[in-house]
Amino acid sequence: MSTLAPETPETPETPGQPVDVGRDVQPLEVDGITVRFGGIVALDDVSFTVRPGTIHALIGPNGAGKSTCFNAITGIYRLASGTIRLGDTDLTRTAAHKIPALGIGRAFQNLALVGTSSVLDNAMLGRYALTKGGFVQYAVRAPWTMRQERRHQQRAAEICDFLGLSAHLHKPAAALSYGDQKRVDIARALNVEPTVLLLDEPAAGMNASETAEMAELIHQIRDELGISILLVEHDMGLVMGIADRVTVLDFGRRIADDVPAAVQRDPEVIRAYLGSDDDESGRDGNHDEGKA
Amino acid sequence: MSDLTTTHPSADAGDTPESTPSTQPVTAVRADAGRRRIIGWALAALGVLVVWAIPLFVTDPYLLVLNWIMVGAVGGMGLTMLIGQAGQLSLAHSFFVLIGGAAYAVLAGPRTGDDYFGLGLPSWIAAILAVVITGGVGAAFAPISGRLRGIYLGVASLSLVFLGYWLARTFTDIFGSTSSGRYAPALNLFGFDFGTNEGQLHVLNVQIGKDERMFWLFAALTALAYFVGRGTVNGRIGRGWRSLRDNEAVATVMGVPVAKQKANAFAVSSAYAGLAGVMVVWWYDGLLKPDESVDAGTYSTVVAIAFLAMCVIGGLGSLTGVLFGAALVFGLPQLIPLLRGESDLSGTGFTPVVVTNLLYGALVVLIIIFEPGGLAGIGRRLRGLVQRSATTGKGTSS
Amino acid sequence: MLSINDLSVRYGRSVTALRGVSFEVPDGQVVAVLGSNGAGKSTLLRAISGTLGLHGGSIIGGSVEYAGERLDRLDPAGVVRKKVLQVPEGRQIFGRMSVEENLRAGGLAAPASARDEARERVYDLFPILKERAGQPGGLLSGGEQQMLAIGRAMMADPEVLLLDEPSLGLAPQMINRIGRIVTEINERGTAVVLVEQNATMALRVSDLAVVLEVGELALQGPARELADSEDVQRLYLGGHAESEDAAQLETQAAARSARSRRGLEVWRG
Amino acid sequence: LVLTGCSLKTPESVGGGGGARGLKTDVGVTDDTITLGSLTDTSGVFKVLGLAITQGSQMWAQDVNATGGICGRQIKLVSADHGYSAEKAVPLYNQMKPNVLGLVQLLGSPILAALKKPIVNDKIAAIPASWASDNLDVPNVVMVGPTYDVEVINGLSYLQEEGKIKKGDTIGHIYIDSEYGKNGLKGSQYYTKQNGMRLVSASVTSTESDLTSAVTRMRSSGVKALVLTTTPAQTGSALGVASSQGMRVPIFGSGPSFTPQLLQSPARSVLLSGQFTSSALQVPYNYDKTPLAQEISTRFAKDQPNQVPTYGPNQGYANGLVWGAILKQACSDGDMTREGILKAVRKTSVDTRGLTPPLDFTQPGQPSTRAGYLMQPAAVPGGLKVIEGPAASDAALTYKTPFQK
Amino acid sequence: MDTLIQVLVNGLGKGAVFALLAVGFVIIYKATETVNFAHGSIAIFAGYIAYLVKDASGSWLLGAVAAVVAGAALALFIERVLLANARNAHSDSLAILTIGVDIFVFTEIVRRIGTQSPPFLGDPYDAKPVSLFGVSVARTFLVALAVAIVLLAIFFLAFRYTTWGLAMRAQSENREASALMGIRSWRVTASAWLVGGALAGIAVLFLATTDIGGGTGLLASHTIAFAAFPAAIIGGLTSPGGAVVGGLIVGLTDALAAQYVNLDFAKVAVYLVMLAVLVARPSGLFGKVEQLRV
Ligand SMILES: Nc1ncnc2c1ncn2[C@@H]1O[C@H](COP(=O)(O)OP(=O)(O)OP(=O)(O)O)[C@@H](O)[C@H]1O
Ligand SMILES: Nc1ncnc2c1ncn2[C@@H]1O[C@H](COP(=O)(O)OP(=O)(O)OP(=O)(O)O)[C@@H](O)[C@H]1O
Ligand SMILES: CC(C)C[C@H](N)C(=O)O
Ligand SMILES: [Mg+2]
Ligand SMILES: [Mg+2]
Repeated sequence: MSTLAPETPETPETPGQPVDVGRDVQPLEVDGITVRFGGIVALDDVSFTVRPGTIHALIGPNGAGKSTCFNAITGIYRLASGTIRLGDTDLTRTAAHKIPALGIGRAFQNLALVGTSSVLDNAMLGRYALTKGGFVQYAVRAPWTMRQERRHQQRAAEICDFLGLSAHLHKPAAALSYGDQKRVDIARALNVEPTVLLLDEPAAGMNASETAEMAELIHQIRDELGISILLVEHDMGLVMGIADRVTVLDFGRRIADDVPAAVQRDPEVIRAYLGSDDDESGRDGNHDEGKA
Repeated sequence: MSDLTTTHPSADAGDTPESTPSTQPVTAVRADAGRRRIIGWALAALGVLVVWAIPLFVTDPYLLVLNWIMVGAVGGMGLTMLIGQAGQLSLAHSFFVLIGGAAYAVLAGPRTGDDYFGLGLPSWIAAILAVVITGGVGAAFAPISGRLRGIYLGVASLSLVFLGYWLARTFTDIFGSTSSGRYAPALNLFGFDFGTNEGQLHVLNVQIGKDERMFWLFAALTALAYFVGRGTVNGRIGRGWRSLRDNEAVATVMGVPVAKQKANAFAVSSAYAGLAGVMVVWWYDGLLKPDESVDAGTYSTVVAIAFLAMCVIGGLGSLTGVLFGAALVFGLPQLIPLLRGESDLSGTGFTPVVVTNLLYGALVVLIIIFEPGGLAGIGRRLRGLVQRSATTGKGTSS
Repeated sequence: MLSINDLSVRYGRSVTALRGVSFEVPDGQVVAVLGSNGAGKSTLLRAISGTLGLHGGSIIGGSVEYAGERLDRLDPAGVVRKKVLQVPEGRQIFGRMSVEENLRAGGLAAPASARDEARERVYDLFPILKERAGQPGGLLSGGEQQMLAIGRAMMADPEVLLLDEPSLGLAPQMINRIGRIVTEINERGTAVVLVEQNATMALRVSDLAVVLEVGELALQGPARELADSEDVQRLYLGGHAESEDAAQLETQAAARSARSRRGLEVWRG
Repeated sequence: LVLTGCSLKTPESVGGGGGARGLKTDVGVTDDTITLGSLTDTSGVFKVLGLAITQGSQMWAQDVNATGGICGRQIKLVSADHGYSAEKAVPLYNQMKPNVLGLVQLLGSPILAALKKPIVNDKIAAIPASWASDNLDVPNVVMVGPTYDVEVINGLSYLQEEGKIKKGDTIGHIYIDSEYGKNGLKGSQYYTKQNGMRLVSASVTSTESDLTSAVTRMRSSGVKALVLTTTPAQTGSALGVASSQGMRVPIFGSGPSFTPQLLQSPARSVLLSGQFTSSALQVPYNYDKTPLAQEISTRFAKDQPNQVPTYGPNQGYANGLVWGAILKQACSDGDMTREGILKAVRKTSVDTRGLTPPLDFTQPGQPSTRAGYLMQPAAVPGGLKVIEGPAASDAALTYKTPFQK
Repeated sequence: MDTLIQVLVNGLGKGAVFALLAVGFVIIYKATETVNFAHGSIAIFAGYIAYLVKDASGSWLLGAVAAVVAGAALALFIERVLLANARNAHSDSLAILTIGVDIFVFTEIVRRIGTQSPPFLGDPYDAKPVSLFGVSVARTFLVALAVAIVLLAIFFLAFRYTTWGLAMRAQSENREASALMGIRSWRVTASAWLVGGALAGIAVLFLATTDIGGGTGLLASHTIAFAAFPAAIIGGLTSPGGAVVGGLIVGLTDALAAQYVNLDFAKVAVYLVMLAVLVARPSGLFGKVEQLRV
């Protein structure tokens, strides 16, 4: 991805205009969800909707409940109340391991790869729900399982290539640098062939130019696959640059839900999150505010 | 591109153009896949030849040792998958070996015996069913094993060995008496009896008696176990196991039904142990005899730990490694007494068994110190060495 | 004064991660270390704190001296006793121990008398940690874990603090606070070596800065000067240089990389 | 094929069918040597016994060879140590098999169990170092001395004769749940039933070394005498517990339940108090009424000054004498093949020169003798003194062993 | 009633010895995450040295001191010389390493004892019953109980009022981070092994008796030490206090089941109790269930 290529520049699509690639992408509706851990209310009656084909950012201070929200959507945490729907399907009534098959793919905040397995194998894990066959079929190597493996590995390789990982395909994931491991994680999420992709701080630990690249990548995923993306990120340059809509959480409560420009100006958001006292936030892209 | 550069590709974006992959078609197939396949087939062919030839050259006592190693290897493969791939520590393997043996003895055992319960099924059906039944028993433990992790699971599963020990001496009509055991027939495959020295089957002037037949049978079963294991580990199921081993939440998010696959792994591992159990019975000429004590004997805690040692020494999760592990853990203690001659009668002497145990203990320590990843690591390193020397060779020659 | 003299580091047998790096951290000053992923920033800190060995690395040349003593000859605990303390990359909190216990572990090297006060200071800076005091560290959110990692280091009251990407995963507002905390720590007389991807913040709070490129020292000088240098602006300050030009540059770079990437089509079974 | 010639394997060495003097031989017998094997334990839990028996047999071989051998052939003994592990014993047996005519010692119940089918198939005669009457079903098992059940019957008869137990009493029996213990239990079951006594029994596993709970159980059942078919370690524990719980009843332990090493343990005083009686199939170490035993003891003390003396060498020597008698029989039958040996067994009676009671192997399914020596621990080398015997009780004579025809 | 008292005393006494072993086992596990399969061997080694010293000096007390020193020394050797040199090994591998040590040490000691009577080490109390509430009970159990109570109390005070416990947990969880806290990891692990070994050395003074070890004296201690596993697990590996409770539960279960059910069943009973505990509390009575998050 660091290379120069054919001189046919195609301008990226402008945000907010999802491309129709003929996919049946359903809206993801988070409706009044509450999550508690003992005394901690990690999410308190939070609602928002990720419209099909949009990039929807979920931001908020540390510990606001963003990752918890992802955990709720993917069925890892039980809700105290509220519902999460993907189109007509109630995700809260669906067994957690059946959720990816409905089209929810997720990349994690902390790297959670199988370090000893190859990059390709890690990516293939994303295709678990798309493939079939149990112990017996694989044990006897039923021909269809072998064909299935080949077909899906091909696709997994394409996705890895898309993320610039093709040189690492057969290396153990742990041997990759932090940034590349984050890309493998995203590749795995894409391999779920999601209609809604959840990304938890994809640009953490990346420098300015890498972050810009990540922004581009997210854009391209949305444009080319036509899917929705729910993005958690602290890099405001990235968020404000590519999000179609932004939901802001603070202490588990939703304090804003609007287009980026409006959110950026929301005094509550500035107070709770962006920081108003000075601008040491560096590359967070708060272009509006000059240096204090 | 060399692996050695410390530069992150994006560090100098736009400054130093690198060779672009975009002209080549994307493929999941390794560049050296063709060569690997050829080497694989060549090795397999060589393996078949070697296996075919071994009984013609190796004498009975050593064949028996090899057979015993294969018993260990088959059981060990199951355990190494369970621990190394699915992340569930089990010290119950010797229990499942016992269950496999007992199931076989009951299913294949004569219906007429007064002392022992038998169903008189054809031996090959009995063997298959025994494996399936043992897998089922493993699955039945899943509700407990699924709740536990790590050492807690390990010691909890150890209780199965105690349970098995108690069951065996309580239900002697199934397991045979602890003193004389019970007998089950050898495998008889469409009239070919694997347990007989009769008949004049000769290959290259060597009479193919029961030990030779058993060697081929065991080699075939080991190959089968390996084949099945590879298919499982390399495919979808193995991928699911590895993911739940490393992080159950991640596995769930990727669509792996965690509880089910954990149970599945336990069942598969138990089924392997079950097959090993059937092989134990065959190895003992059809004898199934429960142990006299829980910490010494064929199905004891010592063996449960030995299976674990085998897997770790081989490299946890490695199906090939466990072969070496089995050779060391099951083979060495049988081999050394065969090599050393007369006993020392002083009572404090270094008899073959003493030497064996000392050597075995020391070897285990040394292997872990010098090859903490197990013997599979040595193999990997050797392969790396070969590859590196191949590439450097290429580099200098060009 | 902490001085790094002609330091070279290798991982395993072949990966040389640092080559002949030399610079000094005067007492009571903040030195920013910049560099892209894999440049060797973390390696540098590990070499100072003596933890290279735990990563399979070793110093193959040069030395690290602090107050006239060779740190590279000490084990990590020995370095800590010299009051040189590192906050490692990737948080590395004790996940199974409670927040409170994590902090206590951080204070093990400090005099017992100072511990209570230090803890109160940490709780002041990060009130959320006080709320979560009894919770296992591993259950904190990513940012909270980062705060805990920093707070834990503050418990030891060091003379030299080595911070490896303290802003990772922190909200913008919290990044501001980290900047302030660095300054505050520094004002108490502690020298700080600050490794940061967030160069804007780093350069502002530091007195001096060094830039590592692929294991070698590329630039070195007063932070203000470096901040104005064109190279640094382009590479590390990203679009945040005050010029419109730079922002455009960035977009172009992104567009370029997008072109080089093959597209991805929808999977149709 | 090229390989044909170089196969390493030759079928079992079949000694020429009709050797000198028209003697039929097969495996393990050449014109000048007869090879016998012993599969024993010289490093595991039964090493004390295994070592001693092996050494006794070797003395026998030396003596025989010094006087010209048997059937004009020298006796060669080969032995292998299996450390009381069946897994190790099986390959060792297979290694030994092509070279030996028979086994002068086969120690260990699990090993006997694992090898019983092979020795039957290979037509090998073997003297086991275990005495369960359940193994008398095949002629291959040549058992020297009374079986465990018979031994216990003799012991209980003695106690009754001495007036220590009587009709209506409760007898306790602690046994290892193994061939050894269970066969002993058959004896006490028989005896108590015949004599109107009640039996309470408790099984222990062979590696259990603390019998506290079993003894406590016996005590609370009010037993009047206690029978032990246990390991020596367990005997030590049982005696210790009995004394610490103030239990003063007579205790009878089968032969294998005692070893002189116990006299160095804290159980010494109980052992020497006369509360404990044991029995054995052979005379004790250095027995003054058997010159041969004294000679064996002298040689043993010289050869192995560091070993604790036991009656084991006597037993090993007696095993040798039995094999000697069988070989002589086979020799005179003109058939020293393995099959010939099995036939010869059934024609053999042996006088072991005072080491054991006279032995008679002609009765299929029956022990070679029903008489034993009753002994008590004593502070002498070997740790035992004979108090009665060799004698067979009436009850023992009328008892029908499992495979008795 | 007499029987019950006896059973209870026996169970508690044995349980106390198990507790000594289990606490050592847990300490080692906490410090190094290593399942020490060589715990029995450490005990038997300590006992053997004690026997040699006792024999040579004629003094039981010297022997007892030697047992403690020897147990600590062997444990230290295992940690410093063997485990420390296998630094990159996973804790599973280290556990297997201890199996190797166990086999080696046990084999060698059994070989050395040869055909001699296995040593007994309980001279002052072994086979010397006392009368308690009119019931004759073995003195060994009472002494063991008393010694265990005193030692474990000292141990707990040390654990609670020093930073040792904290340092131990920190370094077992993350070696790099704890090194950066100034914790000298090797000191912590070495001290844990040292204490574990010393406790095993004390335990063997009770194991190698006729009252507990039975007739094989010292040789039995290896097998009996196995009971430290369920004891430690029942307590939950995180707390030494749990190990004490676990030890007592194992001792009592064993004694009661052997007495009132069946001797065969007693061994299984211990494990069944453990299973029941684990089903209800997957990390033992006092252990915390490890929570994970992503
Ligand atoms: N499993 C859990 N048990 C207890 N508390 C938890 C758990 N998961 C999260 N929390 C708490 O809930 C709150 C929200 O956590 P969450 O991880 O969702 O934050 P976040 O918004 O993702 O923050 P960050 O930006 O720092 O990652 C935090 O205070 C955290 O401590
Ligand atoms: N444990 C290790 N073993 C082998 N190589 C390593 C190891 N750690 C780092 N490296 C290599 O050393 C080089 C420098 O790595 P280092 O972690 O110091 O980079 P960094 O500047 O901290 O980067 P980042 O911004 O990603 O944290 C990289 O090429 C990396 O691949
Ligand atoms: C000497 C005997 C007690 C041996 C016993 N038959 C066994 O091998 O188990
Ligand atoms: Mg988060
Ligand atoms: Mg770094």
